[in-house]
Amino acid sequence: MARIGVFVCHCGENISSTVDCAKVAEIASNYPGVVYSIDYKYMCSDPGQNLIKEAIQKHKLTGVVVAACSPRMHEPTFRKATAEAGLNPFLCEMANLREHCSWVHFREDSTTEKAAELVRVLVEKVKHNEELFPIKVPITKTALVIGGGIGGIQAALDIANSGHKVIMVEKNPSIGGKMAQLSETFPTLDCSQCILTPRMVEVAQHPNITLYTYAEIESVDGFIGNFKVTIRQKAKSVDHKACTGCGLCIEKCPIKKIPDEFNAGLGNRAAIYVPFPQAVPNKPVIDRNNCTYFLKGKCGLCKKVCPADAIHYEQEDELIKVDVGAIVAATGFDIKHSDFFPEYGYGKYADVIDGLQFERLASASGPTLGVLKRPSDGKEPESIVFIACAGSRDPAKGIPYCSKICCMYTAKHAMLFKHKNHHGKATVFYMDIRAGGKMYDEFVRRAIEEDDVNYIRGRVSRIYEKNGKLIVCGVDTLLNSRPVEIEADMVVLATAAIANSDSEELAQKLHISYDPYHFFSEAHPKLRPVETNTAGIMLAGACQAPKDIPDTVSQASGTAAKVVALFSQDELTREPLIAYVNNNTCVGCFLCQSVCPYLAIEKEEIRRRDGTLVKTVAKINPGLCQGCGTCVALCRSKSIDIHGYTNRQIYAEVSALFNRREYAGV
Amino acid sequence: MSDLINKTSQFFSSGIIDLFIGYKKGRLGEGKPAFFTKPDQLSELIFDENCIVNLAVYLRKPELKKYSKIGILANFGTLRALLQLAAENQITDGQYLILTVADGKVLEFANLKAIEEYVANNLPKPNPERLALLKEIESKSREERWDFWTRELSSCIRCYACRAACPLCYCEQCLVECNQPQWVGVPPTGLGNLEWHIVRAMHLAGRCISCGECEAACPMEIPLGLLTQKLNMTIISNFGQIPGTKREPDYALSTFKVDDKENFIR
Amino acid sequence: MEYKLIKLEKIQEFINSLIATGKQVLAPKQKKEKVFFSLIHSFEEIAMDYIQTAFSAKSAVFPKCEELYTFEKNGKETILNNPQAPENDTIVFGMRPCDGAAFDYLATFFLKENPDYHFKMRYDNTIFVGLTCSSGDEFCFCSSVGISPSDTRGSDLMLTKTENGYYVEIITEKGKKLVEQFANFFEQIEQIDKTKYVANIQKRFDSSALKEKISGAFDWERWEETSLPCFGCGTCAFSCPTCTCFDIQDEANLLGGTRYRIWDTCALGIFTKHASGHNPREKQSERWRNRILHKFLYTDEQFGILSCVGCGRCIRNCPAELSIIEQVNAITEG
Amino acid sequence: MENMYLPYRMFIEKITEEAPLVRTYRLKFKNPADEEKFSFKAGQFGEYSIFGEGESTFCIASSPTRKGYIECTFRVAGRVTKALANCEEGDEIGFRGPYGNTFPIDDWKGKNLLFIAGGIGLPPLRCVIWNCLDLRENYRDITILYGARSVNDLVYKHELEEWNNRPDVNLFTTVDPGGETPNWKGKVGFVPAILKEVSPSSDNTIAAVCGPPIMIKLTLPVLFELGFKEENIFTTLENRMKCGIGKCGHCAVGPYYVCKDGPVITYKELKELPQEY
Repeated sequence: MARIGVFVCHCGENISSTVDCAKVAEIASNYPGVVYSIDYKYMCSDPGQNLIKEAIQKHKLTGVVVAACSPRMHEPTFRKATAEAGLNPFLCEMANLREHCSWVHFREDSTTEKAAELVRVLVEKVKHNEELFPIKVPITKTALVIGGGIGGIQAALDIANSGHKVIMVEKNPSIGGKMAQLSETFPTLDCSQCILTPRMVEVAQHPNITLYTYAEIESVDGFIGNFKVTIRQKAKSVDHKACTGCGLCIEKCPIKKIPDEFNAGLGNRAAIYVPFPQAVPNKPVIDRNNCTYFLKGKCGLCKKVCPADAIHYEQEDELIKVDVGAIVAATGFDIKHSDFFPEYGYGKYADVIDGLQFERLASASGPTLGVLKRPSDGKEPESIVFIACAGSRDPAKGIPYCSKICCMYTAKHAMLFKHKNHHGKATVFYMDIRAGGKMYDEFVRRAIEEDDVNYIRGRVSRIYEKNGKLIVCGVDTLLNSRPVEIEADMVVLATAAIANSDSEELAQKLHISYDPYHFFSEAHPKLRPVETNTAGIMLAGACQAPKDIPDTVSQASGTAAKVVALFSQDELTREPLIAYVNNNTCVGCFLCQSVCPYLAIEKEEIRRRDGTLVKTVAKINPGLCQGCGTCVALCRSKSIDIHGYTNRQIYAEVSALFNRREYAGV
Repeated sequence: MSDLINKTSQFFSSGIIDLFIGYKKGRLGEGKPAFFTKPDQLSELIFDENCIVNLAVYLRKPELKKYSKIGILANFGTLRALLQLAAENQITDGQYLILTVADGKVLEFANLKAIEEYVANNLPKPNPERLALLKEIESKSREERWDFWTRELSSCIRCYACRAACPLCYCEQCLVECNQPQWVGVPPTGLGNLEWHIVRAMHLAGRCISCGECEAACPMEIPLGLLTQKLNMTIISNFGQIPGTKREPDYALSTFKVDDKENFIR
Repeated sequence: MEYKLIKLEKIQEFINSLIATGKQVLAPKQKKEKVFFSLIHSFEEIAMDYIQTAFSAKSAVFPKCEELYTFEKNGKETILNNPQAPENDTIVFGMRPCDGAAFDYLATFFLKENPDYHFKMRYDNTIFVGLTCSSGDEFCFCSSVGISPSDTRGSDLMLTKTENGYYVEIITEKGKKLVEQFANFFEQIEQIDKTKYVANIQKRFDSSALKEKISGAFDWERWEETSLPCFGCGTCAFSCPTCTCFDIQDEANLLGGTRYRIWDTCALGIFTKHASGHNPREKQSERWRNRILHKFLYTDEQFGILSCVGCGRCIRNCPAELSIIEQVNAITEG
Repeated sequence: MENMYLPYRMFIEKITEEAPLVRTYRLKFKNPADEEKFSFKAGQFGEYSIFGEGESTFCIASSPTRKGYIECTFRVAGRVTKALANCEEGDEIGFRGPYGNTFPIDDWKGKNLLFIAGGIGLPPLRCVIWNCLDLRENYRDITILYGARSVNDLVYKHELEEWNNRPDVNLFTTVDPGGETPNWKGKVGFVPAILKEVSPSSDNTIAAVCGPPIMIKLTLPVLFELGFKEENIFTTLENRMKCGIGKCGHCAVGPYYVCKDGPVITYKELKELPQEY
């Protein structure tokens, strides 16, 4: 027996300015099955909700249609009210009059008519609604943090300090990430390593954190609260338990001329190496791609000299399976290198460097021990040109976005140069100065005003070499686009921040979406900025978009809070709007299995009481299913359906639309 | 033929099979399906190019459950149907003894992989007459095509012989029998007939092994195989997936590959 | 009984006049490999030489899809309407004597008890013109079920092709009226001996042996084995001139619709399936058995008539080439 | 001649919730002339229509002695019953019938009557029970044994109480083990076991049995043990039906059409039929 109540909301004037809400309520009262119909100014207000609750009880309603705003906005509100009145909350549906009608049309009779039709469609749907109950899923209270940069470190420490286990996976031999490579940090100019390394040590020593360095994610299965992750521990060729980190092996290694990643290629390292002196763990790994033993099968010097017998050439990659309840992706970013820029010489001028290289030159732990020496000849530069927006905000280069950090680090770089060489000439070419942030604009002003950095608004069109100098040609757009030519000893390009080259692959392993630039997508840019669309997978730091350290750290803490909130429950409650299989009609062709983007379809054996197998049918894993409906569309025998959006419901809605009748005058 | 009969009767006598599905001589000399349960019946067993019925259609009969192992004499369409059925989890490797005759020699397939190889090496070219017919229909204007199909399909009596004859129509509940909601109108009238044949062709797109049994079974002489064939050809040309050639699922309409680029999702 | 002759050159004019006066003429017409009873618009469309049509002409009185009534929804009221009766007479022209016998059976089935409104509406409006078989094939077995290839049962007029034209037997009043209406095409003639124009249809099985065995045949152990090639397409029943089973289905929207009856067959699994999922005839062999026993036993018990008329369509149309003749012989052989 | 597929237009006067997904509708004729000519006997059934969804077959559950209305009790199972369940009081539905044969209650005069029902099998017997109770003087002892899976699944709860309170009815109600509630006063156990326990006399007694197939299958041996004769055991058959008048063929069991030769049948007759029901 359908006894439907219709509640038409004015939404203040949002709806009532173009829709005659009273009329919609009146028309709806004539729909078959509708026993109560009313309009009200604010249905979401307390008195509005009470109207619904009272009507449910007084008129013994079996279904509720609230014609108001978007279900995204107030469905929980009205479902809660419905439940409070004793009716299953899933017997309440919303007709979105505001977004689908009043906001997009003028006030006319047909607008009211459309509103009434929207209500009628939902009335037909709600007649087929069924009582549904939330799904409970257990939670494994261990988090996986992918990436050991400052974002990962912060998230891991916050989660671990709340008492939950954390597994951290870092693909490099040491944690620390990009921040470990920086010299000083804006806007305070404090030493990057000084503030970072204590945290790295804390991670290594934390009883709740298990750290896998030189490791990658092999595969991710499962669902929120119950992920099954396989980690590939790449062979380090060194037994870190036995190794004392004495460094003898590194010293004796005959292959020493390998460009050093940590120093952005400005220094060299051995084939067995520790990335940097403060590395965590501070024990070496063998770079098999460059090691003579692995390339030619002989050498073995390191093994000979190792006093701890820790060198194990035969070590193999190991696959480690872990169960986790939440995953934090904190894989950071990369930068475009100077060879991406034809106008700046495709990287052929050694003294045209990128920002990260400048950081290493300026760093006390860098290849020059903090003395600014230009790569070509080791001379200390007298004049440096900094070019902001190298690649960023340039659709022609395929990077239309702003890399966010460059304005600030360019000002910092200019300042660091001026501090080291008071007579030096620092010139910055910029498009706009984006220094939004606490103390940020002041910082840039200081560079210009106190440190006398010459800021030229304009783009650099070309760089060429002449008599050992780099000639930087550009225009000054503030001076009637007058061409400028500046002689420089070194040019620093603030190259664009980009996603890691393997980020797409990782996103696919994690089943999370990503943007056209391969940065990971958040679930909602404003309201769910740290979560992804895949429940239980969160984001921290520059893997989502270019970010500076303060933003990364705050997002990491935010993500940690989400993880901790998830772990504060023993069971997860999920909306039951997921697919289900009719065992009677399923023939087990499992073509649905291949179509499911969430790998939510499993096999279930139907057996008789005596144990003989009747058939194998599809089974939906309620934890994994996101209710997308792809399997429903594919299933030939219509053996799969979705709770809350059953074929019957949708069919009822659509056929209502095709069978209009004037109810106005009835 | 004696080779085939000898081999088959050996399978019986050694207890490997207790039912053999093959062909015997039909009314016009062509092969008609025959079920052999004893070696002495095998004298009637024949196999030639006129044995066209797709025997895979019988494997879903509950009557066959009581046999411990069934042998099947497979023509090319049957072999492809068996592969497709395996890909769709309807039969398992080793479940049946599968024979065919090629160049006068009896071939016994050790497993589905062997069938896969055999099929890959013997895939026939599409029948030029059929292609010409398809081309002729394609060359018609939209209105003419509409007229053509509404006229042809108006004679459909919805006996579903096309479905019964199809080795890949094995659903326990066909969509037309699903009445909540009633997706396809049951009365054999214009719209319902159109819906049924579109649904049938869609459900076989990317799965149809082109055996032609649907059209052969149609008592009303409707060229309904053309619909299936056209859709199937579209799938093959767009995705390169040829149904009934692989024992693992390879279904264009359901395939989600991890290396699929998702740049169309905004 | 009266006898007429219609000359070969007149038959064409006769048919065309029938059409011209607005009668719906259903006659054998070639479609690809087969011959179907179709609505024809001129005599040329008729295939006069054929052994058997693929389907019987039963759809003239029992269409594949027929309105039982229509309904309109008006608020809480429903308005029900009877279907429109056909305006014009239908002439089934050139049907074989086995089909005539089948129409006789259909009339018994539909009209004897609980007379069927829709059937009657069409039956009363239809004139059956039979055509004696001058040849048969190996699937014809009318003689085995007590029907001769020149049987006049169920026909209003019976035509037999002779050297001089079509010899016409006027069987019923309905037939007589038609002849009178188009009297100028017919010539008076004396009764002739049809024998030499009639095909010799061999007996395919022993009907008395069958009668003996069939009543206990439900428990016969070879049903499963003999029906194995049947994959349940139902073509035998759909093309059968005496199969009458139907389904009732609505086609409607929120405003109204039609309740139809449509052909159905006991060959299909869902025919007997209960809402609970229980199916009294779970296997194809059980469904096959039901069909055979219905033809040779059940209607005999019910009406004293076999409902198999030996037209042979089920054998000709069967994609698996199952033969009702072989089946019956298997039963009689035990 | 009448179009026998045209239903009477009826409206739902009253809806009673009997058990989960089981409802009783009291239906009245919209057209008084229809009511005038309509009559039926105990055991007959009808086709109930929801226009646009189809027809569904159930027995008339009310007694012919109660004039002016008919009642049907149904469980929500398929498309039509679902649509039927969506109706409310005052809504119109179609009804055609009555169809089928009847319980020979005239022949039962002067006999003891034993009614055995399980679950949703009571509605077909309720009709004949009330019919006999309304003609109480015609019959001797009337015993009713009714079982359901659980207390909640018992239908006609208020009538069970009424029968229980009548001195001229022996009512035994039972629920399957585990289906009882703390204040359940009836028996606990399956119907055949309770029948054995009650052990009614078969002498001059007619038994009418209706319920799920498994119940009937296990109850029959007990009845034979008690001495009941095959011809004195009645049941009603339920096959898939469409037309109700012996035409569509769905309900045919051999030459027997459940819709016109049944649904009421004695065990003796049932044994003669092919096992296809």
